[in-house]
Amino acid sequence: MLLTPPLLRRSLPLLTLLGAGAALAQAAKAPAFNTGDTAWMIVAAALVLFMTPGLAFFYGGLTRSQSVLNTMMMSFVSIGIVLVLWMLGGYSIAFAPGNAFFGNLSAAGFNGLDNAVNGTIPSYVFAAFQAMFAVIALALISGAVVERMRFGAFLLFGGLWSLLIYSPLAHMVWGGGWLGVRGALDFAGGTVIHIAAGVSALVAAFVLGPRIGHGRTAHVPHNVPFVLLGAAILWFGWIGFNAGSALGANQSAALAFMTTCVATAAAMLTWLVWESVRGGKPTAVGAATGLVVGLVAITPACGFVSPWASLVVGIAGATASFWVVQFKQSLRADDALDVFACHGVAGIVGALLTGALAWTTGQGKPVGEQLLIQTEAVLFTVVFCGVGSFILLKLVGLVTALRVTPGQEISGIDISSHSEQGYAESESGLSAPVMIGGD
Amino acid sequence: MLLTPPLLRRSLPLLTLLGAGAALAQAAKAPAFNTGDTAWMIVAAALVLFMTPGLAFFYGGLTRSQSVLNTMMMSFVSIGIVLVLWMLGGYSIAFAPGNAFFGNLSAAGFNGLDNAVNGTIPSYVFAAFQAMFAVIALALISGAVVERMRFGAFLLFGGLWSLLIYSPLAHMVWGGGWLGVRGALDFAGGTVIHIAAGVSALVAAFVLGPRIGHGRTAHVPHNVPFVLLGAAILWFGWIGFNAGSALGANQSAALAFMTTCVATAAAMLTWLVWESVRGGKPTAVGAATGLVVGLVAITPACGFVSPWASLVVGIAGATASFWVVQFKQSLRADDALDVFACHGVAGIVGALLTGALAWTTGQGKPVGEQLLIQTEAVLFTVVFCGVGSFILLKLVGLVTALRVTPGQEISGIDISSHSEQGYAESESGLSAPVMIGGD
Amino acid sequence: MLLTPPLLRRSLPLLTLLGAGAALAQAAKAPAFNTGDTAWMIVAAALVLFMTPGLAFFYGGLTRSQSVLNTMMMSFVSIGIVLVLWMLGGYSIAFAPGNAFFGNLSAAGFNGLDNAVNGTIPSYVFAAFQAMFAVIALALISGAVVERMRFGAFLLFGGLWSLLIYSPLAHMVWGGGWLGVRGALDFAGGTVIHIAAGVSALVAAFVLGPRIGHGRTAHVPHNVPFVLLGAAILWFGWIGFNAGSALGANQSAALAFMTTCVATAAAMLTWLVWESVRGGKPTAVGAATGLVVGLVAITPACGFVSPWASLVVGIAGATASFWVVQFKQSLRADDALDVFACHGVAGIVGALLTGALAWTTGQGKPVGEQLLIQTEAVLFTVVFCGVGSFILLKLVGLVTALRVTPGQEISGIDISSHSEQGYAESESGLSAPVMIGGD
Amino acid sequence: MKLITAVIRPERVQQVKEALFQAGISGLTLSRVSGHGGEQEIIEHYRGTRVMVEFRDKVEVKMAVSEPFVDAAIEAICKSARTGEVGDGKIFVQPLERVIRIRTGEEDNSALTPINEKKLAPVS
Amino acid sequence: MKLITAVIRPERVQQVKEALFQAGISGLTLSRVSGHGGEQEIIEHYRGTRVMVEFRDKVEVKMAVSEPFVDAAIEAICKSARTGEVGDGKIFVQPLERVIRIRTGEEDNSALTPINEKKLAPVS
Amino acid sequence: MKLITAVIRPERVQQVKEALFQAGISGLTLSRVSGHGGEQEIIEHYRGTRVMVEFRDKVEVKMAVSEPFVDAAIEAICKSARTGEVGDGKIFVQPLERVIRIRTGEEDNSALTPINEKKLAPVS
Ligand SMILES: Nc1ncnc2c1ncn2[C@@H]1O[C@H](COP(=O)(O)OP(=O)(O)O)[C@@H](O)[C@H]1O
Ligand SMILES: Nc1ncnc2c1ncn2[C@@H]1O[C@H](COP(=O)(O)OP(=O)(O)O)[C@@H](O)[C@H]1O
Ligand SMILES: Nc1ncnc2c1ncn2[C@@H]1O[C@H](COP(=O)(O)OP(=O)(O)O)[C@@H](O)[C@H]1O
Repeated sequence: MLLTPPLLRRSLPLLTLLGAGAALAQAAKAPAFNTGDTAWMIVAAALVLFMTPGLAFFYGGLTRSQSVLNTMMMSFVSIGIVLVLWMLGGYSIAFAPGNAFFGNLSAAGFNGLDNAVNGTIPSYVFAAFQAMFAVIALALISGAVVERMRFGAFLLFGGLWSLLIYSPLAHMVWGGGWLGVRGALDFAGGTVIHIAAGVSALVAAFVLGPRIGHGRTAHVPHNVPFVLLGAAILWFGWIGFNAGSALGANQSAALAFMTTCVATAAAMLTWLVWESVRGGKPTAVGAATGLVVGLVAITPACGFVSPWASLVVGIAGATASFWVVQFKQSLRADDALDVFACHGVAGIVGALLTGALAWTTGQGKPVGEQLLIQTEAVLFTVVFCGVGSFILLKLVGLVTALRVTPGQEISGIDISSHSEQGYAESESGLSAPVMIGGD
Repeated sequence: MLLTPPLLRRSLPLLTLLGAGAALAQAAKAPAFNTGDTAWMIVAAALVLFMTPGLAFFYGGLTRSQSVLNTMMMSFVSIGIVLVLWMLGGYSIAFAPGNAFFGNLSAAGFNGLDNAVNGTIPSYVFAAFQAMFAVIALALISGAVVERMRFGAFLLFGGLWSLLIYSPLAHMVWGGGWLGVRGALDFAGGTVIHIAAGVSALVAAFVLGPRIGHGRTAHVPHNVPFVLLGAAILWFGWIGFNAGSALGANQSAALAFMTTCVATAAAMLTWLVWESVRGGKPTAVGAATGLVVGLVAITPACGFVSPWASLVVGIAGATASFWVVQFKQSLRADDALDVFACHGVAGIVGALLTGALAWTTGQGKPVGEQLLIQTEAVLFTVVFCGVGSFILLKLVGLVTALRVTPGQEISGIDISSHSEQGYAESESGLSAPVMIGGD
Repeated sequence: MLLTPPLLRRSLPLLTLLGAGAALAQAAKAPAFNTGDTAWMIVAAALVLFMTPGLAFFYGGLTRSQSVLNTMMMSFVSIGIVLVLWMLGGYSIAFAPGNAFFGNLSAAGFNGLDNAVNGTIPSYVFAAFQAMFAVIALALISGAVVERMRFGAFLLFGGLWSLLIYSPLAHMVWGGGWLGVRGALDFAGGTVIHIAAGVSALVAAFVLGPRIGHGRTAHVPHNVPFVLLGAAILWFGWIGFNAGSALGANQSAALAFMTTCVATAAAMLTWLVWESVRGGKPTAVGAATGLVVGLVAITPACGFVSPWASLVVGIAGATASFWVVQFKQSLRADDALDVFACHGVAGIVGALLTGALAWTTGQGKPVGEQLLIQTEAVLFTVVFCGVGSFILLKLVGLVTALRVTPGQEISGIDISSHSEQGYAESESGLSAPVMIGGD
Repeated sequence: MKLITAVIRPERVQQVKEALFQAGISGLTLSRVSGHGGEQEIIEHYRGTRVMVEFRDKVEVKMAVSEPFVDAAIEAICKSARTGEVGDGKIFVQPLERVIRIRTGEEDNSALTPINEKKLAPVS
Repeated sequence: MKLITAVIRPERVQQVKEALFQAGISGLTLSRVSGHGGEQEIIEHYRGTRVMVEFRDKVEVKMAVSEPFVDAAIEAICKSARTGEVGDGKIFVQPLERVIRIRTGEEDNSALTPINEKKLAPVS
Repeated sequence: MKLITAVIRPERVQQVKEALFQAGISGLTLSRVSGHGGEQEIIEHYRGTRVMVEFRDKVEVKMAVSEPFVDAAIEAICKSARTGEVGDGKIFVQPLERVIRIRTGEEDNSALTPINEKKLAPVS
């Protein structure tokens, strides 16, 4: 059985926050397998799995129609490649015992998880839940490189990034590594997922270079309802992401659920208000962006702050992201779908506010000290992921070209990278395709 | 801890319906925190949250493409505004102790819910679950005013409606108010949500006036697959809505789940049969409408009637709605997406049939008496919401114009209210947008 | 109470697989109602319900735009018709006591399920969970007959198929019939659902004849994002399908969840690799197809094999399906959306590999013997469903024409069968529809 | 014979069609086009980017008519498509040498008279 | 030179294209149009509203040809697009004064002969 | 007056539009078309079926101009639309007998000058 202390770290909130009567009594003895917790955690893992296709639609709707499939495929293939790598080694690097930076390979192939229990839930459920976090972290990055990155290069980079950057970082924060030991608070992955992905995305956009015509031609979302659909699926799945990070159906999950709802609603409204204030109109893309930003900002804080504090987190996160987006033209990198502005910036704001507001539920160290630790964790993550992603991309660039050719980019990456188009006119129509073989 | 009797009212079915052996024994003592119930209720709340974006697609697909974003935005912004207001005061008005009509503000800001338990689940989960009902009630109304209501006016009206109409009504039925005390049966919100929204929608359509060209030009759904997607998400989420209203993973939830499935299936088939009988064809919009109508009709009844009775409820609800839709042209109001015919009418049929059929599971008072109480509840709701909404709309109309200008309406409300369009041709295409600033 | 041994058959894995400490102790005594298991199973049933609309999008995106509604409607109406029939008799035929081939009608109308418990969950939840399997089995078949089958004929065939083929087969495998008694392993329905649907689909395609122009004109997916959306919903729902088949929130569910994720990811990658190897590009339709095929292949095996073995199942299933698809042109039948190649073939591979790999978790009989039993079950299913569907279709063909007219087929089945179109140009546009009456 | 091509506002298609019918012209071919002329551009906003749409949706109506119908057609279009605001569109008249009805092979004027299947009436 | 414009049924595009190729014409420009002529309207139903679609999907095929090809083109289109039902469409022939190939600046007849990149063959 | 119809690559619409403006031509009507000429086909793959797309997306730009503008227009289009690769498109020039501005009823040359509402400037 793999029930070693590091694996329990993520369930700590459970122990400290548990509520009334009976529940407390139960928590006092060693945690035992519990069907209610297991039921919730299977569902939570399924919800997080569903987030990545949601992201595919959020991103896919924002690109032009000739690139929609490539954009979506980067999310879908992230599920494929990360799940397999997670089994082969990623899980072990993140959660097996090891040193301060990464775990050893003793749990490779999910060795030792069979019939084991982690806290109150089966170890397989824990491993699957964590797998979904690894999946979406990679998928998030893809938003920065849409319409121009070679699919093979993304696959190679993605696999390496997941094993060499994501898994070690997860180990450092949740798997028994130094950041967790230092006391950095990250309830559901603000640092590990959002700051990491946001910074890596910015670096990737920088290394790849801007899209052709960037800054002159406008890139207009081809299907805003898809953006809204994606945002809705993300919110729905994020309940699993945040409340599931309590690792059980307990008071901590209940708090995380509530703060997630409040912060997200507040962030959506905040974004719309800023748009109106700036002389524009409240937009649908703005509502979708605002709500996703709110989800990002509350992620590290959700189990640590009160509902009132979550209101603050949502408003602050949305405000920060909004203004970074407004001035993104001055950034040298063409972060096409604003991954850095949405996930990086809101993630950093959320991580810092977690430190500043954890007192509202009586958790964490004294505010000053906790804030210092949070800042340290943020800075470390920015540097680690920034430098790491830069090196990986340069390495991948040695093996294969990172970008498609300009011609392929102009006519849309879907045809050149996937030999297919997102939408077909009716077959009897103009661009009537002619069959040339059963392949 | 906020565990006062009124808050328990909604969990009453739990106590009366509990099944075999062990479960009964457990129910005998005071209910304690239970992970299984909590697991189910977190998921149920998430499912109900997911319904509102589902509604956005159901409604959005039914409008023309130039209004799709405004239609969807009214649902999305309902999530934002109601969740925030629910925290600030809506929850307290609905569920805090108070008089027969509304609760006091003792639970404003979710005061006192931290670590508290409501029945067998954390109070935060109860509050969040109820929040989602408040959200969708408002979003439902938006279907009547699409393509012409100013976005700001909708926001203002929506906020007031939620606080001054929805929350008091919820208090009267579930929060310890007079309707609940009288013994009105409403398992999952047929009265509180569907009749209330349906009637308010009709009033709003009347106050706003018809769309330009209503009755002459046809308004054809621009994307029927979106309608089906929305209907599917609604059904999926409605499992949480109905079975979740048992407030636990118990026999009552099981019954509600089963009756929800049977009634909805029957209603879908009924609608298709009526379409065929009337000389037309069974349509996809009809299937989607029929299933939603079935969900509405079974909502008040789902935990109170047997599967056989639910078949009756589904067939009756769909039949009533179908015929009201056929004669809607003779209504003076342009209830664009048939909110009244679908939610109001089916809600009323469901509420009355709940009274007539609760004996099938041995619940409720004697049929005659129960029917009387149900009728009373229906009539009160119709008058309360009808008059209340009328007054609110007139008040809002004093502050701001309710409608966009005719020119804006003809060219589509999306451009004028949100400065964006739902679908863009490829950027290299005809309507190639030109960037004019990083704004 | 209906708690007879046959009904427990599907919960057997629960008893044999239960994990650590406390859980085992609990399993030792007779299973009692458990809220955690109930919570999970309600959600699992809801997830499986959501799969069928997912299938509607998976299939709908693959057809041409003039047939999208008919394609989707066949899935939606399957929900309607099967749920009602399941209550009237299907459930009883499948799960009531009876002989080796079908159950008697003692549980018709869900007689006896009220307040009853099946294993650790309410009987209604069990019946609803199983209902969703019956629904999707029929919906799967529709993929083979798209763009040409009369809607009424599909309804009639579907109702008969569900009662006379699906329910008996479910009885034979899970309801106490001879295949289950022989020891055939089918964790979540590889035989009962996927092989049955795949073979019936092939027969239906054969009986109906090919689409006009099949083999000459190309049928290109009209909306690939819909295909991806459908695939994503299918995967999400399949968690309920596979892990739910453990009938509780236990170690068996945890294992099934994990193997489902690993096999599906591996199958998606496998399909993309084969596409690339064959000189093409990795496509989005390929990714969607690969992941669905992986889900199919792991279905019978998911609770019986280790994660390593699930990797093998995913790769083998995708490989087999891929190559059958490549040579489908040589099949005489026009199985339009490759139901046989995806569900039939992958289902057979999965069923056989279940026999070959069940030892990896120490379940099943000795490999050779188990393989023989699996082969027998597969062969029986192929013959039973093949011959049965053929007879049913011929019978239906006596009552009503099976196909629409060639003219209707060419101009798209949506207009002729449903009097509506999937997508409308803006009303002020070219094909401006003119209202001719309130019906 | 002349080929008349009119570029009009999409919201006026219905009126133009009816006016043409009254003038005795019922053979038409329409297509969606995008026009650029004197109209003001539309501004859209997407996440911090301000975008200008220079082309407006228009509908092109094309009809082949014999000489006596040319003026009637132009007048019908002008009356039914005019709003008085910039952007009402243009009418172009071009020479047309031959017209062939594919179904019968008939040429020229006899190719221009439509043979009706049975028709339905809209609500008025 | 003439500009030939044919309005045909969408399901006949493939046949017309092949017939034109055999007649030696391979430079074409197509567009989706909506036609109104003698055909019956389509009725659709949406939740209690009966709706009539008066315009039918058609495809417009436009080709510039030099004089000797005019009759061949017309014949090819008529043969390949004819079903005999109302709604088969029309062919219009207009005078064409100049043609310029943008790539080279070549004018008139020499602008009409396509220069082929390598081509693929369909299954037959 | 002439009616100039140019078939161009979609990615060149912006450049062509600007070149035409500089040549003093600002009344345009565009439509999406599909072209077939000398270009190679695109191959797509869908689940074991190889498919060939023979037609390429093009944009048709139509403008009515008075005689003095014809050559300027042709030159502007040729310069701005040329890439040198097969598929750059063609320009067709046809006679135009009458032009009517629907809004005012003005005819011919006076119908061709656009009256501007206020305009916005793109970023350069
Ligand atoms: N010279 C032209 N050639 C072709 N189309 C034109 C020309 N001038 C205008 N158009 C078309 O007519 C439409 C309306 O023209 P515009 O100048 O905006 O308004 P108005 O005709 O009322 O002055 C334009 O959108 C364009 O489609
Ligand atoms: N006078 C016309 N001018 C332009 N297009 C026409 C004209 N008459 C017919 N058409 C086009 O030809 C199509 C077929 O014409 P229709 O009268 O329906 O059938 P048929 O040519 O077989 O008699 C119409 O849908 C329309 O697009
Ligand atoms: N004879 C023609 N009639 C009408 N359109 C033509 C003709 N020839 C070419 N075109 C159009 O011009 C486009 C480009 O022609 P193509 O022969 O491919 O290239 P190029 O003009 O560079 O030789 C085609 O896609 C088609 O739309």
